[in-house]
Amino acid sequence: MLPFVFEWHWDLGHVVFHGGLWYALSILGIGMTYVSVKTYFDVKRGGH
Amino acid sequence: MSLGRRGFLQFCLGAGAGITFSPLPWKLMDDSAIWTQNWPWTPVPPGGEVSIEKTACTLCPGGCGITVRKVKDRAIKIEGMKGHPINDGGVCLLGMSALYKLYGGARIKGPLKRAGKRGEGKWEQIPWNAAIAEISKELNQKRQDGLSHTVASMTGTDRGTVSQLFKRLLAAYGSPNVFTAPSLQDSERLALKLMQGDYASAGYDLENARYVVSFGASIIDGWGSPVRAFRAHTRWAEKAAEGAKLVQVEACLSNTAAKADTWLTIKPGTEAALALGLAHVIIKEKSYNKAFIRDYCLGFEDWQDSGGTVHKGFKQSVLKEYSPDAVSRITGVPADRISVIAREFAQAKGALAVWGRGKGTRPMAVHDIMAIHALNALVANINKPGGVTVLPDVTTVPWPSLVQDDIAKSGTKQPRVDRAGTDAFPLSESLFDQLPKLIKGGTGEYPLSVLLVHGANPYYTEHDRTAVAEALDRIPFIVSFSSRMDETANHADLILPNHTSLERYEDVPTPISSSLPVMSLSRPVVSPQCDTRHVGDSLIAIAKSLDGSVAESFPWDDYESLLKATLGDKWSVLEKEGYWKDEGYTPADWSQAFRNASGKFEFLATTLLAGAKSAKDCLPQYSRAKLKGEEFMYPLILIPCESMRLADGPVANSPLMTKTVADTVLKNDDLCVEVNPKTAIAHGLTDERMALLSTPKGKAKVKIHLFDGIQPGVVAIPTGLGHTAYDDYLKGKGVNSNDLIGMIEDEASGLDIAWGSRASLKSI
Amino acid sequence: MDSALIPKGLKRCPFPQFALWIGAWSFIMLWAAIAAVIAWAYGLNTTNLNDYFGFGAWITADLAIIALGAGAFFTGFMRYVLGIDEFKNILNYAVIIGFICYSSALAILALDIGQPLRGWFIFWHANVHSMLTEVAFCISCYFTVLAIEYIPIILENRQLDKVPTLHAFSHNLHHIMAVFAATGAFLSFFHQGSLGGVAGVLFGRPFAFRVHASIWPTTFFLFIFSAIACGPCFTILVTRLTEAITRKKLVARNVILKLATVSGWLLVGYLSVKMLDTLYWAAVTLPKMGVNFFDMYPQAPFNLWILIAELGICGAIPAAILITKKTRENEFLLILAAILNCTGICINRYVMTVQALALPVMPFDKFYNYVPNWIEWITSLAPFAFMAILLSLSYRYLPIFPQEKELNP
Amino acid sequence: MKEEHKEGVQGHEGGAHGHGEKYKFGMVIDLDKCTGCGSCMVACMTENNVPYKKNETNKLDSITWMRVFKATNGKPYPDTDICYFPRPCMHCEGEHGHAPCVSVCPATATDYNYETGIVSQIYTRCFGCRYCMAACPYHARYFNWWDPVWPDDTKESLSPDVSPRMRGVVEKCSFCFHRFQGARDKAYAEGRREITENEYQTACTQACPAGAIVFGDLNNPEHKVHELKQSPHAFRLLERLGTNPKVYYHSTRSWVRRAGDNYLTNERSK
Repeated sequence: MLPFVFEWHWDLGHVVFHGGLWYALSILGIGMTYVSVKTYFDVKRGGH
Repeated sequence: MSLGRRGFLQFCLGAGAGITFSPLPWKLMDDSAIWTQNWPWTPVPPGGEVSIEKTACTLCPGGCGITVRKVKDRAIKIEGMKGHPINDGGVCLLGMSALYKLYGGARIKGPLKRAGKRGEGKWEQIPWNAAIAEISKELNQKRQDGLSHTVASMTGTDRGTVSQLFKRLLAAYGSPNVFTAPSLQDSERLALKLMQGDYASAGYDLENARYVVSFGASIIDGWGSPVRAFRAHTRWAEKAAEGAKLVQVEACLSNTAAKADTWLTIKPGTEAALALGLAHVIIKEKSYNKAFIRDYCLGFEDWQDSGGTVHKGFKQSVLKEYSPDAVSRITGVPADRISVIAREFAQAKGALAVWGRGKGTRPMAVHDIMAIHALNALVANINKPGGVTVLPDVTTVPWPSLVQDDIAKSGTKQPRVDRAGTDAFPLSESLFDQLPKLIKGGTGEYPLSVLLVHGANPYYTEHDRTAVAEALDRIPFIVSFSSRMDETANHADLILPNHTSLERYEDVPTPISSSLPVMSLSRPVVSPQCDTRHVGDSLIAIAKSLDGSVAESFPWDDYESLLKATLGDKWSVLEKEGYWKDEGYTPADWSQAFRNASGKFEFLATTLLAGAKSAKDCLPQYSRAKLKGEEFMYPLILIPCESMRLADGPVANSPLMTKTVADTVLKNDDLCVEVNPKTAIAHGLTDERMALLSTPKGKAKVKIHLFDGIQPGVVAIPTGLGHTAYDDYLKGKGVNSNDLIGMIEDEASGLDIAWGSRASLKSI
Repeated sequence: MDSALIPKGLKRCPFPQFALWIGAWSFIMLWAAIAAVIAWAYGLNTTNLNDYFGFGAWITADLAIIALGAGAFFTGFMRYVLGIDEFKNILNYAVIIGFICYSSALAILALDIGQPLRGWFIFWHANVHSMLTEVAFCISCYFTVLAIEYIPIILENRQLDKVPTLHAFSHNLHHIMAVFAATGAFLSFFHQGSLGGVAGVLFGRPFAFRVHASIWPTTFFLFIFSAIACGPCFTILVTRLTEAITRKKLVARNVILKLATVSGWLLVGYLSVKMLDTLYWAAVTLPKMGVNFFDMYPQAPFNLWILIAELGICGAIPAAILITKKTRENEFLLILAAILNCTGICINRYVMTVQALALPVMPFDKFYNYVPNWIEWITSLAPFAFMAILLSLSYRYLPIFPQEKELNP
Repeated sequence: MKEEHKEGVQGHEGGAHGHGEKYKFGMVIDLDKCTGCGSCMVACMTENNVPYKKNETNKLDSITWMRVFKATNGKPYPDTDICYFPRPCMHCEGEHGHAPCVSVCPATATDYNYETGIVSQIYTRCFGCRYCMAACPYHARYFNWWDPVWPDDTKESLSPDVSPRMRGVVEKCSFCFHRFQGARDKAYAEGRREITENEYQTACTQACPAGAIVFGDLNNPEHKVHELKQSPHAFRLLERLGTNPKVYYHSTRSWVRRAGDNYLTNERSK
């Protein structure tokens, strides 16, 4: 999966596959980060 | 400050998150995966310097040259020796199994003395000198008691220096009772003695034969020298376009029958009748070799005895009794097919008639062989390329003459306990199969007191095994030289374990059925793995420990020096090449070939005339075998079915060999017998279901395997299974076919010529 | 005893009764756990799998569970992407069911591989050309989505909701849930499809092999289609079963019926495509390989009846019931149709894996049969116990049915 | 992850697509010569450290890289005929190396080597999903259901050239790839870039007492297989599936040739 594996070589399949995979993972990651950060500020603003 | 619940929870969450995002889980995951790749219980074979050693295989009489690949001092692979005249690089699965015999289970690791009851498997380990002392005490005692003749030996073969050593030991000691395991060679030698005057086995120039009629010989199922036979078959396949043909005469579709150009299905046991039927057609159509018959044969035409009575010769007897129609009635082979095959046989160049049912290890009726061999004589394919010849042996340096004191002299003069060579069976040399009858029946002969067994496993390999076991159990002292715990070793009183085939020297004489004199040398390729001793060394040590003049006949220090001395100038060639062959050998001319008193090929066995009831008995003929049991009780015919994948002789299967056995032969511990679907319908049998197989000799639970390639009414039982000894990889698997097949005695030779039995199958 | 945790205003059974109920299911879980430990410790020789049936009960269970769990993503898809608002009333439950299905599937997958400790090699050494790799990635990602979707449901617990951080977190998650749901749907389409692809690409297996549309065999699309056709039915079944056990109305009838209608029409669509695919396979694909259609259905249990059961009894019949208003509104027929629908898809997953392998391809090869042993059975059935436990816990402590109060005055 | 490639790595030299197809190793098995003796199976198992169990009669969990199948013509006595099909791994080329098993392996544990045409198996990478076994119509792939056990001192006879496999992974015939490596190393050491026909032969080929198996470079006109595969009596197993196997069979009997593939009821075989 990662380019340092010795039989690695690029082809179209990788582009499609990794494109889809990282697209999905990024959305999940960005979404969760957004929620966490926003929660942090919300709570802070809510005043404790 | 005390840690509150909230604080604790926070701590735990923090710790959890910390660990999760630390490298630790990843490291653990990686480590565990690496661990699975290096599980300590999965062996890692150590490397080292690789060497290739030349030796010869001694596991069957095939005599193949092999090479052993070694890594440091470990033998790791057996391969065929390139350029060897017998196998030229090929190797069979039994040959490759020598590694298992070397390292595997059931090895006897040192001398053993029986501790429990016979066959119980309880042993006491004793040192070698004690073991030798044990046996010499026993033997000296018998000599003192004047019972030296009650000591017997049994070897797997009578060829080669080791079996000659046994013979010599008994001769020097004072006993005539040297037995060899019964084999096709016993009857073959008799037939060739009668017809050609040579007490020798047959050699076939298979490679150059172009029209082979095999009377039940499973040429590619392990017959003769198996790898050589395979290679010959391959030659035929390659020459098929030029008309090379194989005709297989057999009741079931063996691998040989399947590969043959013609499969002649025949009623089991009637092969000789078919041979005579073919002879009938050849004679009637006068297509036999007239010059050969006229100049070099005896007994073909009618003849007159000294009393003036005219007797029928082979010609008239065959013409009268074996017309295709008559033979068709006996054999079930259509008459027109008999004529066709006979014509093809007579016209072919290199037409060869071959005998020896299955692997050709069991004796046959002498008259059957004579009938088949008569075909070779009709086409004069004797001592010719593509023909039959006598097995040529390699000359060796004779041993110093035997020294016999009075005890030895009088002992060896006693009649043999099996009556071989006596008036009962004047021409036979060894009739082990007579023993059960004689020992049990107590027919006035003396009982045996000691039996030395080497290279044979009579507790497993003999027909009517229960009777054999009973008879052998009466011998008070049995010594086994086996290197593995086989059935016979298991019943022995003392075991002096031999080195395995890869740990010892041994001469390998011309392989069975070879037409070229070849000698190979089996050599120790690894040092002995256990506390074992070469059987030759054991025999020399025993001889030297015996009273009287016995030791004088054994001037050698050890077996190796004996072998060197015996092989003479061939030793250096054998050491270098692994084999020696007589390049310039050609079989003798017809004028020299026949060593009968008449100097001719005898259709009429003159040797037999004196003792024969009628002159007819001296001609090749077919007589119906008397199978025990009533037809209504045992409506089926049981025949053994031999296969390369199952070793059924004194050397047993290795686990890898057994692994190749189909699940239609062995399923779990159940043995499958082959029956035709028609037989199944007639007898209410179902495929893959259990049934009770009964014969007059025994009963066994077997699994039914329906197979179209077997004659209706016939049941084929695989041989080579049903061991009660060895290790868990073999013991208790299947049924021993020898338990079910009783002995049939050949009147001419006294040999057991059973090829099957009456039987019944009932679904259970 | 645990009343502080139970959502306000909802009635739940006494704790001992609940404990007994959970205990009973835990017993099955324990049993399955023992089976799993045996399989892991001693290897797969403890199962009845073999070289001819490398895929057996476990893969069938996996594929079936994932198909049945498709209700989660598809309901989410309909709610958030298509904006069909009624489904918010069943979405929570659908998500939890989906979560259970996917976690069970992952657990069974971990059992089914010979070297579980190396299972992650599928990610590390991924072969992107393998359908199974696609499956692994999509399932793992989608499982993450399901977990994210499950979090706010958990955080709605009375006690947890009191924590301001968690409350805020939950609120914010809700806010962008549509994004996650859409991503989840995208992932789900792919992994349902790639599961189909797993069978369809096997060009050495005439039974499974299907003609390819671009890089995907038709089974890729058929599996997506069949999953979304049966997923909602499974959600209906579980909901109705929950209602029966709790003796309460939890979801309004119109929601259920709407879901049934959607399921019915999807099933009609799926069946028509599936029929076309089967015809093409029988008339073109198989003959090219030298195989007669009827050779593919040689003997029980793999005779023509299995095809009739899959497409007829468990296909056409439930489809007809679900799309007809009158029959759909009959409670008995609705449940029957849902059961048949789910069964049909399970049969489909079974034949595409087990039958595909059972049929010998070499003409001289033999037909063998395979029956799972207890280890395979118990671990394949354990998801039901897991489902019972997790659904019970969720139902008891989380306000998962928005309509519960209004339906049970 | 260093350890992971310690052993069992096969066939990755020049592995990238499109690199020169140097060799295309394959076999021609003459079924008219094959006697069904099983020596090839034993030769293979000893060469490649294939383990054995006490009971190997369940052929569905018995590892035999080379397995000799028995086919019958289905006719009643006495027109019955049988033929043996020794079946190693076919090392399918598919279309451009798209072997049925290679493309499905999720962990790249099996690979098509474009230099030799050999389909490799990396035991230490395989995690035992058995998808490749599902993909192979020849049943050439075997799973290690058990830990391998060698009784008594039989471990002594294991070859260091082939690593014994742990439980839970798939294995199969490698065309004795370690022999190719050995031959190539020797050739390189002697300054040669090519290996000769005799230098690289599989264990089964070498052992076959009937000389029924011929092994060599299918692309090399000087190798025997090159000519043999062109015989009108040569065929391959299940050719119609498009697996493009590199093992050819030869038989003069038409029913045997027909038994090598599937045909519609009234279809004529090739």
